[in-house]
Amino acid sequence: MGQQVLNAIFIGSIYALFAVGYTLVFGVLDILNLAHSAVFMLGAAITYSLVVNYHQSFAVACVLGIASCAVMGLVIEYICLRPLRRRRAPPIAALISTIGLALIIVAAVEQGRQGSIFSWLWVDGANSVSFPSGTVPNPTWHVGGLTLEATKVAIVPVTVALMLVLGYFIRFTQFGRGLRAVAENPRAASLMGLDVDRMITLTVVLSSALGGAAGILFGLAISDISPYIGRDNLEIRGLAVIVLGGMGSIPGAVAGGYLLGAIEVLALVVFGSNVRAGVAFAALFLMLVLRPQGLFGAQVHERL
Amino acid sequence: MLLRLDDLRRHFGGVHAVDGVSLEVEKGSIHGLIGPNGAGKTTLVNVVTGYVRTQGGTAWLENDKLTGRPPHRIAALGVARTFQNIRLFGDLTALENVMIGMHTRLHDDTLAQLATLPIFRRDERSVVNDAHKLMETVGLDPSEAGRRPAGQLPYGDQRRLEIARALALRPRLLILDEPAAGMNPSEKQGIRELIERLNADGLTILLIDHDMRLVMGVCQRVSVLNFGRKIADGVPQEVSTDTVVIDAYLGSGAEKEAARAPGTTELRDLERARPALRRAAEPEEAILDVQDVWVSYGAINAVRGVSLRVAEGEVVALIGANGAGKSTILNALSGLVPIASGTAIFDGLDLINAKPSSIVRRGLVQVPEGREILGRQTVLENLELATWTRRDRAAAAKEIEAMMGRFPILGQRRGLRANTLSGGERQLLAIARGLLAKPRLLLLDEPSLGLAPQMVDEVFAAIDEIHRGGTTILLVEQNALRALEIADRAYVLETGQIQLTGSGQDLLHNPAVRMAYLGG
Amino acid sequence: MKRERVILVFLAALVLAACGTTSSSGGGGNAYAGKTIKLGAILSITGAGGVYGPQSRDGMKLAVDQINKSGGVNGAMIDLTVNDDASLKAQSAQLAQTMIQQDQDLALLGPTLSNSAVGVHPLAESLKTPILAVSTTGIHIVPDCNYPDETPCKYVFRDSLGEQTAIPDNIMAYAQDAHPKTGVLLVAQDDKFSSDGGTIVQKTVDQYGIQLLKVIKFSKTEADLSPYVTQAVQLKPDVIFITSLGAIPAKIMTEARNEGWTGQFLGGNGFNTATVSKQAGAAGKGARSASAWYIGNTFASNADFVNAYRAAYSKDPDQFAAQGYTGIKIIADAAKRANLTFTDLAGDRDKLRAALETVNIDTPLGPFQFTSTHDVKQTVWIIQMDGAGGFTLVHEIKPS
Amino acid sequence: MDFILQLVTDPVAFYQTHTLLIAEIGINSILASSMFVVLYSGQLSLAAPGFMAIGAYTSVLMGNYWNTPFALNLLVGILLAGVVGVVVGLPVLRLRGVFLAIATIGFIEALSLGVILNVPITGEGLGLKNPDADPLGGINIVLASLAVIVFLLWRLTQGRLGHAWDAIRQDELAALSQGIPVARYKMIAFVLSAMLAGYAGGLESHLNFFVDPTEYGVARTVQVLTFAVLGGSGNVLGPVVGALFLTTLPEIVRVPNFDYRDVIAGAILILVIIFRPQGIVGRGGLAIIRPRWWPKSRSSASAPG
Repeated sequence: MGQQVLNAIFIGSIYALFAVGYTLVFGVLDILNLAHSAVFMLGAAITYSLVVNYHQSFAVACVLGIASCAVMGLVIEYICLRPLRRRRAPPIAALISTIGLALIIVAAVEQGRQGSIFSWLWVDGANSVSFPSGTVPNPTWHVGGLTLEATKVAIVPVTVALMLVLGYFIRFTQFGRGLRAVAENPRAASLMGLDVDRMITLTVVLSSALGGAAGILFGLAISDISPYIGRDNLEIRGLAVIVLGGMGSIPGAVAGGYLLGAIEVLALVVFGSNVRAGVAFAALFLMLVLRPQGLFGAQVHERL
Repeated sequence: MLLRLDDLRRHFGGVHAVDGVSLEVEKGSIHGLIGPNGAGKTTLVNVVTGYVRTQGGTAWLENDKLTGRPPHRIAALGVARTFQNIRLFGDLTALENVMIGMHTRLHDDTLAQLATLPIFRRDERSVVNDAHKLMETVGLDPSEAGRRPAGQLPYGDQRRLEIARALALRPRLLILDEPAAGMNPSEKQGIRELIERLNADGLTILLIDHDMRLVMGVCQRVSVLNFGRKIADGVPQEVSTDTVVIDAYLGSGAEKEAARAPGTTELRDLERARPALRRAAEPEEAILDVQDVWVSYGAINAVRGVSLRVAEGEVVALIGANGAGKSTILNALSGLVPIASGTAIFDGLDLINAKPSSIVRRGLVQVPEGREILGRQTVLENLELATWTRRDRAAAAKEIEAMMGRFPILGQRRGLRANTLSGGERQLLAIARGLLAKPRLLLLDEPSLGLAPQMVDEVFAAIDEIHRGGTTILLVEQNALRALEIADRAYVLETGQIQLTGSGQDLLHNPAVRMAYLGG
Repeated sequence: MKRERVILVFLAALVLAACGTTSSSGGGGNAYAGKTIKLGAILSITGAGGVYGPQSRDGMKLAVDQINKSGGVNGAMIDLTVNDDASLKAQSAQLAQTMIQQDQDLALLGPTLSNSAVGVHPLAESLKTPILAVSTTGIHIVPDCNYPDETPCKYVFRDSLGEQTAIPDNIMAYAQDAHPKTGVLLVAQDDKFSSDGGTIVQKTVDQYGIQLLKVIKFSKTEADLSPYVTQAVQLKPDVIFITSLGAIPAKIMTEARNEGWTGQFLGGNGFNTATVSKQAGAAGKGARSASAWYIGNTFASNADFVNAYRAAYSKDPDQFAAQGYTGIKIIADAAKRANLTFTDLAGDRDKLRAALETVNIDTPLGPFQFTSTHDVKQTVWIIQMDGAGGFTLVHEIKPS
Repeated sequence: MDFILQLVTDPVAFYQTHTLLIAEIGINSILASSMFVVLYSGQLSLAAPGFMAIGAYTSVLMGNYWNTPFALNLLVGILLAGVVGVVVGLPVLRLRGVFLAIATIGFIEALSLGVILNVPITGEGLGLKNPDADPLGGINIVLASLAVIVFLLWRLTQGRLGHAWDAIRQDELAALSQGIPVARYKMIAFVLSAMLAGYAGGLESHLNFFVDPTEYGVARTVQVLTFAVLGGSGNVLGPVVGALFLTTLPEIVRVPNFDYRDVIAGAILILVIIFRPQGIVGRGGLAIIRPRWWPKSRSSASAPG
């Protein structure tokens, strides 16, 4: 049981990390950036390539990996989002453009094998790989029947720290205020001298960088890096998390992450493994029906 | 009695929006409902029409109990309403909007449609005819306006269209929530005539509006709300002279507003009241120089070749009917809507290619229409955002304090979320925010829109003070009289073009202007 | 384009056939010379199946090159078209139709994934076109390709070792070595491949006296498998059966070892790629599976293949490359003996399928024959991960 | 490339040798129109695959166990989908926008992972074989029913109900003020969409020998949503065009030994949506023939002045 609690916390952290990026963009733009899962994967993939194929130190690889995800954030903004904003497209249009980009990113990694035009990016094709042991020291302790693996244990403080920093950033810094202003009313914000486009760009870049970081941590702790980790394993759960927590709310995303982790493990322990996933989604369903605004979302009622 | 409200109650959290209101609306009458912003008028309407559940008391439409019924049932019972902030089906054509209004009257044609039987065609034809008639009753041209998407109609027409849509229900009671908001006197005159005509055909109307001339002019009875309670109820004369009402709502300047009707000596007093010296001619050196600017929304040219100049230290008013393009000009200057052609230079900055943010940095600041404040953030945060461009935070903080001194009400509310403020307070916040951006030229868009008379006085006092503080002001205002009173010069805009220009005085005197915009 | 080429070939064939008939003394001559044997492969190059498709393709292309360089099939060149079904069963079936009806391929290979195969094979059967499965290992592939309809499919063959053989052999071998008492089965319930394997494990274990303590089902989309592994480990089984493929086996092994479990991993074809062994690393050491092919085999037909493959692609082949390569060799052999007419496609397809039943050649997989049910009849190699991304041979089980 | 070439040079042969592809286009179009119904009534419901699964499993199971005629199986599947639609609709329909979307995703995942994979009769993870399938013969019924469905939906949008949906989509509160029973009409749309999806599912199961439990998940729902959005959901034809475009796209960009189809497909997706944000087919039908005064988009339709 104790081990299961730990498992819940670990996976919860991963969910939270992944979801924060989502929720950040949604909070500001009311847009679901479906390329986020691809960026998440890209962060892990690039870092792996740098370590294994380009023989960089893990630290360097991380920095470069996150940096390239930030750049990918720029791509998302300039190719998928801004043109649609300019054309005053309905938010749902951005769904399509980001799906398109995700398709491209995943395909690029998936087709990255020896002799292909993407071999510089990735050489293991659709295969799943893991960081060679020793990439980072990964001692494992056994305490009172519990297994504590360094890379997993580390995720928790990292997550919490990141969230606190981000929370402070949004709540108290000038930039954070600007962000919230843009989130609430871009028109009014621009009339107060805020450069809305710049704000949005920064948001998407920040969110993508976070996504990349999450991907790296995932690759380390779960020892599974493949073109599909974002899309297959986290995309939908990420959505579930930000809804559970309340769309656009960062503490919400964190709480939602841990909540989903708990629900899933609880479902496993109580109902048995084979219905676990089903139960988790049923819980999500109920959660929405009972409290549509999510844990931290504010009740929204229209003014007539 | 057509409508009978019996001790209705509704509170949101601690706020008693409607606190035991009872009133009766005579069948076939026009009943006015007035009160300061946030007095609970709209909430009351929402309770009656079922949008907000009542927490006590009952509402009767003749023998039908309204309370406890869902909105669409109440509508089907014959209670039609319009909305304070227009809610049309923007993508649908005006005609389609009206046709949807007839929903409850049409028999279900689904099967006929599926089988494509000719029945529905006959049906459709009659529906379309009805819709045409309704649009004509409210003074819209079905063949022209009918084909355009409701969202692209001029503001005034949208208000009329909403009324037509409501009429499509064949209602027993029509509730109009600020139908004349943001209209100039001549348009208001039109609405007034429309209301009277509908009433003459036997329709009972509950009218909510801030315009005393309208309310006092058309209503047989008037009820006054304040803090969710009814503080007065009677024929217009009694109410308008009721001291409680005057203190709570009308305020000092308002009796003249209320009394100002054709043939009063008001204007002459006014001239005596102010110094005769005015600069009329367009200034040589202008801080803002706009030449032959065109702006278009999709297919419509909202602004067609406008040229205007504003010199340092002036107050310049832009007046004109709604849809004349006043706000569009301001938004174009602020860089929110693209300028199709022409030149617009502010203090050497080419406004056509500049980003909104850099325009603000240069000192051209707009206080937008519709109080675009950030409701989810506190008053203080709103003000802090206004100092966004500043490097020196400490100095900014000082100025914010100063600003709160200048508008004490904001000081008291500093910790509150902005969306808890009343309409007037929001407007003051918007203005304060504008000022904190260190404007060299302040664009004010409809500062008195939807405000109770008392508030209007306060806001204009503030504007006057700002001007005396040396800030140049470009003012867009549907309350043309108030605007001209404080303006050095004014431009009269019609359908996107400048028709007249001159000193505030000249325009006050100009019979054409008075006819069109001063309702006298 | 393709169509026109087909028509040309067709006309040419007619002319030649005419000549053949006129010159009675010709004694048949060589109807193959200068002809083209059109083969089509449906493989998953993109999508989840992309783990296997590309290897199969490399193996096939290698075989085609070798055959065509060494004079082709009685002088006829093999023209292989590989089409990617994006791991989608719908695209797979559509491709099958167009390749059979439009491209007029003589025979098909593939598809890569089982859940595509169950759609494609019955289709090929109904269109009377031989199709050879080169990577599908599930149940009901052959002979009852249209299960639950029991009638055996005449046109469907398989050269990939079915889990039905592999898993029981693997369990049997380990049972004889170590006599395990208890086991836990981990199966990805939303993955046909894994579920097939799971069913087989459940059917097999008790005949070797292994008690299945628990069947733990999970979704292949699970990010973190720890909770399941924890559950499994806490039962302290002697054996953990893993029937999944892709990243899952390695993730389970790593986690289980981390949690201090020291028992034996037994699996199926999902283990048989170097990537899995590499991803599992030390945690995978000793994990056993029954493989259709072992890279270390030194008999000529394998050694040559491995060398040729390394030369061509400068990387090691894997089981799927070997099976793809073998697939082409098998069809070539059958085509050689089928004395095709190149004029009547339907007839040729029938001849080819008949010839396929009697294939008997040496392949990288070992001496190769089809069983009466068109399944592979070959030696099974029990291999185990060496903990360093490779495999070592433990047993070899000759076909009964 | 061969693909296009043959389509123009030899359409007959093309049709004969691509019946499976064309049939799939038809199925996807029906799915897309089921998505259209909910979108048109202002509900971002992603439940379609769930109802597909119900339709598919019902009809195949009935066929396998009771050997009942296909038509009957289809019908039962549709009805069952409708019933489930009501049950699911009651709680979720008060949700708006993305919240409804996620709730419906919760539904389909719970259905496929929680139920289908754990009820023995469905064959669980092994999937369900349908030996009676008729891949090559199924196309006619598909195309016929597609035509009928599109026509009926078009009629529906012309009538009282359609206008009400139109109103609800644009402003529920205003619709209420006109006496439109919003809740009931949303429910009608939801159930109708469910039945269409169930029908598509039943048909599809008849075209392939195998019902794959993993095909009724989120990936499918995203695909269907893409059909509707890319095609344009303001007009009945939009989603159908979207389905046609996206289903053929992989074949159009198919080049032998070219492994980067998804890269191209993704790029095309982005380009199309950027240049036609409202979808390939605008609200008033094909955008090319759209009258000048027609609204460009909801947001741009703001009152000047």
